[in-house]
Amino acid sequence: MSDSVSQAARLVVLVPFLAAILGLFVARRRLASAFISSAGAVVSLLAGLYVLYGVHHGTVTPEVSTFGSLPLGQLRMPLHLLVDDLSAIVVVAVGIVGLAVQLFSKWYLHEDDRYGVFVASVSLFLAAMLLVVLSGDLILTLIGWEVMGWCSYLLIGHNSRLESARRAATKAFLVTRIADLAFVIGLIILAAGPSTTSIPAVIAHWSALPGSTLTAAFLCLLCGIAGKSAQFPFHDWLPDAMEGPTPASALIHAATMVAAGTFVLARLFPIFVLSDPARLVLALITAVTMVGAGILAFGQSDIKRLLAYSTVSQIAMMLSALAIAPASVGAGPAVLHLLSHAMFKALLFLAIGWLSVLVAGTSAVAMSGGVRHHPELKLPIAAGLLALAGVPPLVGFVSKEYVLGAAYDNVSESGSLGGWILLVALGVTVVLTAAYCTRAWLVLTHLNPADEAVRQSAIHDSRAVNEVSLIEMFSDPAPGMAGVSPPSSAPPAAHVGADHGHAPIHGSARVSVSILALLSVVGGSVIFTPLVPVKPHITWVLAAASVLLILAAWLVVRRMAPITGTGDAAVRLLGARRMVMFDKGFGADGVYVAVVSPVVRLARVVVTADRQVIDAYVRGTVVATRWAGVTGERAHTRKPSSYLVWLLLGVLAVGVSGVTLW
Amino acid sequence: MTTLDILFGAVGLITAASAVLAVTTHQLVHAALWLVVTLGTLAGCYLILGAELVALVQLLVYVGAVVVLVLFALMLTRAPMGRSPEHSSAPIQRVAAAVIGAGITTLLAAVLLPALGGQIRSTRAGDTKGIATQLFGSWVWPFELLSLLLLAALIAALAVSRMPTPSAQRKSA
Amino acid sequence: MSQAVVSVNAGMLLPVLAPAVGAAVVLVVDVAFQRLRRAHYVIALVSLVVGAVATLAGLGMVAGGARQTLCLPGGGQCMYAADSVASALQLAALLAAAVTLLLSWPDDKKQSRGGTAVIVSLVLAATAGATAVAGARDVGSWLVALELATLPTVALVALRGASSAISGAVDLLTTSLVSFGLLALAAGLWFTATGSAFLNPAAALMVIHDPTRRPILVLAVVVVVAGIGFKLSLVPFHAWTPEAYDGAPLPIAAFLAGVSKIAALAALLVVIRAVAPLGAPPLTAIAIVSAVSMTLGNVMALRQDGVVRLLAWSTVAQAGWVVLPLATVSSAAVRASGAYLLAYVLATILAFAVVAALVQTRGAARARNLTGYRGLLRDHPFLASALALALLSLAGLPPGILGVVAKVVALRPVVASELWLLAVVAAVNAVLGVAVYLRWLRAVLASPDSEAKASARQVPDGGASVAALSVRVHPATLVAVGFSAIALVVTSLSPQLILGLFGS
Amino acid sequence: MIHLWLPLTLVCVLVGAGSYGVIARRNAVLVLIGVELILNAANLLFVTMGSVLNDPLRTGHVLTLFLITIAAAEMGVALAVILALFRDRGHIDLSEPGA
Amino acid sequence: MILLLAALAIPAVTGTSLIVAGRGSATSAEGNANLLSLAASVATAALVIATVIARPVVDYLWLPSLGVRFHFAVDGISAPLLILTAALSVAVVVHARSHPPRGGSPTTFYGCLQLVELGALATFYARDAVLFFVAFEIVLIPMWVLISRFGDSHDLAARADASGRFVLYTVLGSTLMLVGILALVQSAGTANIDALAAAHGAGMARHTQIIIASLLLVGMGIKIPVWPLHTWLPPAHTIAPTAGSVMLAAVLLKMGTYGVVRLVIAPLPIGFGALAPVFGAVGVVGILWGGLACLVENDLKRLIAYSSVAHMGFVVLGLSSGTTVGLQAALFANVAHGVVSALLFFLVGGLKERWGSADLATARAALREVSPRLGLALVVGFAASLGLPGLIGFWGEFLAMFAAWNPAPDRPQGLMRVLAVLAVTGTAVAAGYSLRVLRLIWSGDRTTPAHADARGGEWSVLAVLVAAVLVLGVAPGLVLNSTIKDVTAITSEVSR
Repeated sequence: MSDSVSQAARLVVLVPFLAAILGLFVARRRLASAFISSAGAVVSLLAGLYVLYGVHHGTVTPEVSTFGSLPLGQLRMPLHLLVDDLSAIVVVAVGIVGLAVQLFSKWYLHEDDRYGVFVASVSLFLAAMLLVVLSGDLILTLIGWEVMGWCSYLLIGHNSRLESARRAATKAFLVTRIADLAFVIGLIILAAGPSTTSIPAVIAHWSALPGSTLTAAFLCLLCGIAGKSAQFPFHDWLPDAMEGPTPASALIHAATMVAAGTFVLARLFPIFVLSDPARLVLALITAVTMVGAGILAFGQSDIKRLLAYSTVSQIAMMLSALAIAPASVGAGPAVLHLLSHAMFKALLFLAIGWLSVLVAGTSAVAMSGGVRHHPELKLPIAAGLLALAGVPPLVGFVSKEYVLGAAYDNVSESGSLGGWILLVALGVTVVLTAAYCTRAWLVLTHLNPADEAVRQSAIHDSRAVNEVSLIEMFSDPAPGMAGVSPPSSAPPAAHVGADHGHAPIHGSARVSVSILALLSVVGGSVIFTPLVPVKPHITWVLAAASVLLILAAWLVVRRMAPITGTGDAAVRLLGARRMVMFDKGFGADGVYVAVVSPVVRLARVVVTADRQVIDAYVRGTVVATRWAGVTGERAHTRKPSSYLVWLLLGVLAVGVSGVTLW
Repeated sequence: MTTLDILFGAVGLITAASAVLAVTTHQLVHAALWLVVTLGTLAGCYLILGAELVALVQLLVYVGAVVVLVLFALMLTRAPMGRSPEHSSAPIQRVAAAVIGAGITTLLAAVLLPALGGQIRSTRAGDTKGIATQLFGSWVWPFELLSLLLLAALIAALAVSRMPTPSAQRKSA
Repeated sequence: MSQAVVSVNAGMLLPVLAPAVGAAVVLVVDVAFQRLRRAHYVIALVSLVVGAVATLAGLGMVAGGARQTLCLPGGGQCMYAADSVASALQLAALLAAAVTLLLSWPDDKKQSRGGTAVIVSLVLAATAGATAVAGARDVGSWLVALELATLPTVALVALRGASSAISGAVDLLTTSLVSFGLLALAAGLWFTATGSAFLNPAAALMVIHDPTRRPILVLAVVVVVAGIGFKLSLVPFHAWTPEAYDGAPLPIAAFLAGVSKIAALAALLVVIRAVAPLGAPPLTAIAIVSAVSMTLGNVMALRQDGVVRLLAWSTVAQAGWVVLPLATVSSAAVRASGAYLLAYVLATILAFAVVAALVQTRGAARARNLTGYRGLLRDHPFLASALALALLSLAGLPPGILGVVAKVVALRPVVASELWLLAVVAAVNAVLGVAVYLRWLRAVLASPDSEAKASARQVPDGGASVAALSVRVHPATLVAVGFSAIALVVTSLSPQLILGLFGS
Repeated sequence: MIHLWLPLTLVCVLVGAGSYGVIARRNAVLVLIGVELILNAANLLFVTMGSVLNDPLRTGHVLTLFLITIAAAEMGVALAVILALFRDRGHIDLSEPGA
Repeated sequence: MILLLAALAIPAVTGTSLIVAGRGSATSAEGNANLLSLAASVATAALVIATVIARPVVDYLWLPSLGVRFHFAVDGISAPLLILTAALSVAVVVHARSHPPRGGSPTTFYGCLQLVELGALATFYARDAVLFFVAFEIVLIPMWVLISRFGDSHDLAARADASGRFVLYTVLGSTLMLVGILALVQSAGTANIDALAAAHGAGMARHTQIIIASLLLVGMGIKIPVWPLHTWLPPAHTIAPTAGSVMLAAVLLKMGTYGVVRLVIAPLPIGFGALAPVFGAVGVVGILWGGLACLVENDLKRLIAYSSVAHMGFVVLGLSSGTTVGLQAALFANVAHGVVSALLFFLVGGLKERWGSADLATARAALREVSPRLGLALVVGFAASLGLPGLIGFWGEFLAMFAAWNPAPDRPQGLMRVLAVLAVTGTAVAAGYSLRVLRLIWSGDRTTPAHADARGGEWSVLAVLVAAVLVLGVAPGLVLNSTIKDVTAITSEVSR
């Protein structure tokens, strides 16, 4: 039993990895790569399910060896996997989403000449995420962590013919990488203490001696997590990442990379709870992020970017659960919300992507009334939005209640500052979430004798990638790098234009969407909750309060929504001019640029110094030698008598020095 | 203060003076003649030190041969009679020469005099026979080498003087 | 009155006697038969080879125990010792002289001036002087032999007759005369200090405890260094070197760079070994002279476009390397310095030989100028490879392993006595030296350009010689090149052949 | 009986004068005169020490004889070269740069 | 034993014969020369692998009067470098089939390549300090010829300058190293590297150790190259032909770090311990310096040269930490940089031939569009060079940083931790320039001017290197397990 579970755990990671490698070899052939990638996802999902089964019935050896430990003298690096109920369930969730994405993208990208490469990198991405989830070794975590970042670079920049996509990809990778610097240092600190990288050993070692070192380590980790999970102040890469094809967005932003931070913290929760300052910091970050992102989400003129900001806000919610959950409660709520978010957000992305193909655009204007025109999408989108808004009894409701419950417990037990802040922030977020869900729903279902002209004209300015390109700061004179990319550049996924006959949706894609929809509806209380280590208690007061808040938000937005135009409440509420600011995320990108430009200036200084200062010494020696030669030639007058002077002078000098210095 | 001291002092004074004159005078022939005086008085010094044979050879070889050679050289190179300052080099170089000369003198003196200057020694009566025995006994090897050296020098001098002049070469070439 | 006749062992003196007798025989033959020209060379080569063979007997010796002759009766001190160091230097001198003669082998076309007999006999005489000074252990034969090694070279340089030759000869002459005067003075000082005519530790050890006479001995040693410095062309006694090399005919320049350097170092080593047992502290004078010579020599060589002048300046630099180990007076230093000298002589003679060969094929104007060497690898791969090997050995870079090992040998004593500053100066000069020789090597490797040939033709002298070019290199020259090239290759493969000469 | 400082001082003076002459003269022959002075200083040193030291080999005197002979030989070659120089350039001024 | 001698003899004989006797004879034809040297390199590679397995020892007296022995052997530390050298020598010859040398006769070109291989192999085999120096010198002249004769033919002056810089700079380094070696041998009383390492500097005064160590470090630091002594590297790489750049970056630079491990860290623990903080500091400066320079450098080959400076900085940092982890990291990073820089220089060499220049400022067709194979190799190469986990570049860098964070007890911990943090930021800079390059030449919408994709010899070489990057990235134990034993012997601590 236990060996077979161990084998299965190894397969979970290994199979998608191999699928990626194989996929590269057959990248040219669509069917082969489609088969390989989907098969890889299926196998790894089945293996995950077996692991889950094994974890819950029967005995497993938690530590599963991989390719042996590394000989590093006093540092032990076992490179083990860690199989327990926590990792098992998340593996399954990731597997489901991954499979759905693989199936969906076969249809979505079916006219893309780089489909093979795309699915291969998706497989690699899955492998990396599963590695993070199953990792029992900080190094394996780091590997999966960074490989995911690289894959996100490849996926976001998949359509590398678009300047906007190139820029978004680079931005995403650089921002997360810079945040990861701290992450790496944090890992080093954690590992340096017990001089091992095995996570159980690390936890055992540090739980014995909490203190400032531990806090420092977690502050570093938090920085990295904030980067990967797009928390303030690193959040701005995520909306731009919508440049990637929608399946990629569904994968990256629903179940995997952005949620990885949550999982790592959940892994380390036993020692994380020991460091109150770190938790307070996390609480502040998440509070700011969830509210800010909620507001921004409401103001987005692009539905996909709305989902992006909502992701940011939801991730903040998961992390907040970790920031406040008392040790008694544990990481359960966060993980639960992770799972539910994985489901409904993947569902939403896929559905919106589907719709965007049909209406050839993701802007609110383009999508206005889309659901009316394509009723087959009505159910999934409704389910997704309701789950997102947290309407009972959908999965979103359950998980959010657990998060709220955690906050409530914290306040009622210890009443820490972070607890209070987050309780308030969560309340606000509930309202905001409901508000932008309602807005989106109204826009999508808006029925008015819409003049097609407006829509068609509006299709094309849906994207809002910011002006100054980071890379451009690196002063590369490559062409087509103009800050504002030419208006001709089409919206995401528009190269598979709907109007020019995109293939009708495949059954597989349809199935994947409906599975996700099913899970988001019933997943909450039926499937996930039993499998997650969490005390099943729902504070009915809180539940009722949140439901009331949701209702209120719904009513308000409903009132606000105009009858004419696209039925966009935000336009009425904020005005189109302000929405431009929202689309720019209040210029967070400018801050990044401001960070980068001095670095570039420094680089110029370095190059100048390299040529003008350091190398000057080298050239200087040459000059000196030549000068010495010239002087020497002048001294050699070729007059014998002057030679005699030297000779006797030399004798004198040698004699004196010899007699005195012997 | 022995008699030898007085004698040597007198002769040595002349030697030194004439040596200085030989290197300072402005007239070539005078220089040669002062050299003769120096060498001759040096022979006197040798006598006083009791080396008759050496003194004799000094007179024969040096005064007899070398100086004659020098004079011939002066004649053959059409040396101007009378004073001609251009035999001495530029003033700076002369100053340097003076400094260096003085320097070397003091260096030698500083090394030699403290060690031996104070001593007063008896000079052996030079026995020519002993010298001859040693010269052709113990010193036979360098003596033979010396003969080879003389031969080589002779040939060299002949060849160089018989060598066609560059102007002639230029014509031939 | 002691019995005065010394014991004579002619067999042991053969390395000196053979060339000396050879010189005499050549002269006699020349007087007897006017016509002969090559016979002189044959006789000379035979005598040199005989001498060389005779040296082998002394090579088995370790540095200490020497075969001695010309000893005073009653087991007294000896005037001649053929120990391993002396024999090694003698062997090198004789072989170098042989190569020189091969290079100056008379060519059918151009009438050799001054008669070959003169050149041959003078070369032999100078060689005899060199071998004699290596074995000399008393002041008298030391002085005479040294002068015997020097005086003929003046005439040899002058004999070419060109203005440059004469001015070179004058420079050499004046410098050598003054230096000899100083050497004589130094000998006098030695005699004064030790009261002994013998240049051996026994004499030196008598002084060591006498604080007043010790400075005299020291002065004697340093003046010897200065006086011989001219012959080794150490700065500041070097100034004659470029003039003389440039003025002299190529074989004679090779002779100056080979045999007379050996003679000079041999003479120096005789004195240094005499004072070595004093356990003397590092000789600052030598250290300074060596550092300055390296630096000036390399810096000047970098600016030369004439090949011979470049070699002349490189001689100056290498002389610095030769005396570098002597800064620490010790027997190890003596061996190191000797070994380095031999490596240098071998490489530089090969270089001269190649240049001589090229003079015959490419004309003096091109062969004496760096630009004339472009495309050599393409035209004459063999000559080019030989030259490259020689240059790399001089630079001390593989494949010139001999040069590398020589560098190691020379640096070892310096490092052993922790003269860090001197060592670093030497390292810097190694770099300069590489720059010097690679400058030449680059030309050799470069692809031939037509304009170089054209320019060679424009120079009138060059034009004349190009017109008079022999299609192929003279066989004697080829033999010289091949001989020294093979020697260099073999010693590069197993440097022990040279290091071993000096015992261990 | 003689005080050694006398001959030794003379030696020093001769050497000094010789080196002065070597440097301060431009006429080649005069330079030779300077060289002769240095040589004679060496001779005097040898003779002095030879006659005061009790040396069975008579080194001092013998070497003086050698040196005198060598000097003569040198002089011969030197004058030949100087004559060649004169024939080449028409003067024997050593402070003129060589060809 | 015979294996080892043959492994050295084959390149020696082939190289010299090609250079001296090659021209004019039948081998002068491009193809024959290539075939001959290909056969030679393959045979050598086989022999090298055989020696790595059989671990023979060659030892006899070479220069009795210097006590220099002709002593060669293989151990865990040198084994990976030997294999790397042999493999890359084969690779450059194969690559040259599709990119024949220009500028001189092919025989000279291949002969010099063989001699470079000989020098590198001899250096890694050598077990006698002085012999090590001699072997160290062997590579100089062939590499100089490669640069000065077969280099970039656009600017002859630059060619002369670059080759001259290379050879002079390196000679200075190696001569200082020689002084150090002689002093070491003198004061330790043996030239046997193993004996030196075993002695751990016993009986050597502290200041002596420091002097010797500083001489050696400066000497080898030029070869590595360490920060202020690096200015010979960019021009050399820019001018050198592809084969030259590859051997230079992938093999020659390693000789420096290898020498540091062999002749400084092992025999002079105290002296090195005293100098380690400075050494590590300049290493870190190199990391940042090189990375920043890459952010604005516009010549692709120059850029990779600067990135080499940065990567060797990690090696230096690992070495200076003085722990087993640090040494392991350094040795692994050594190999890693060998593979990655070889891959990148092969790529860039090919691109430069296609483009006519390596200038990033001119608009090119996006590799991803016109030549996916080159594009793939480029992506892998730069991902590895930014230290992406799971690729070969990661392990060395991460472990070096870890080692710097908790160094050996005699190191100043505070300083070393600061260095570690700075090194981490260096990885971000690496990400910056890697993505910059990818964005400039890999992705994009231009498809003109189109050029041929890699195929044949070029593609096979690239593919093998990419595979190596992946395999060693996933299974670093292959190298680490080979080195651990001797490394533990050096740091003399029990590896748990």
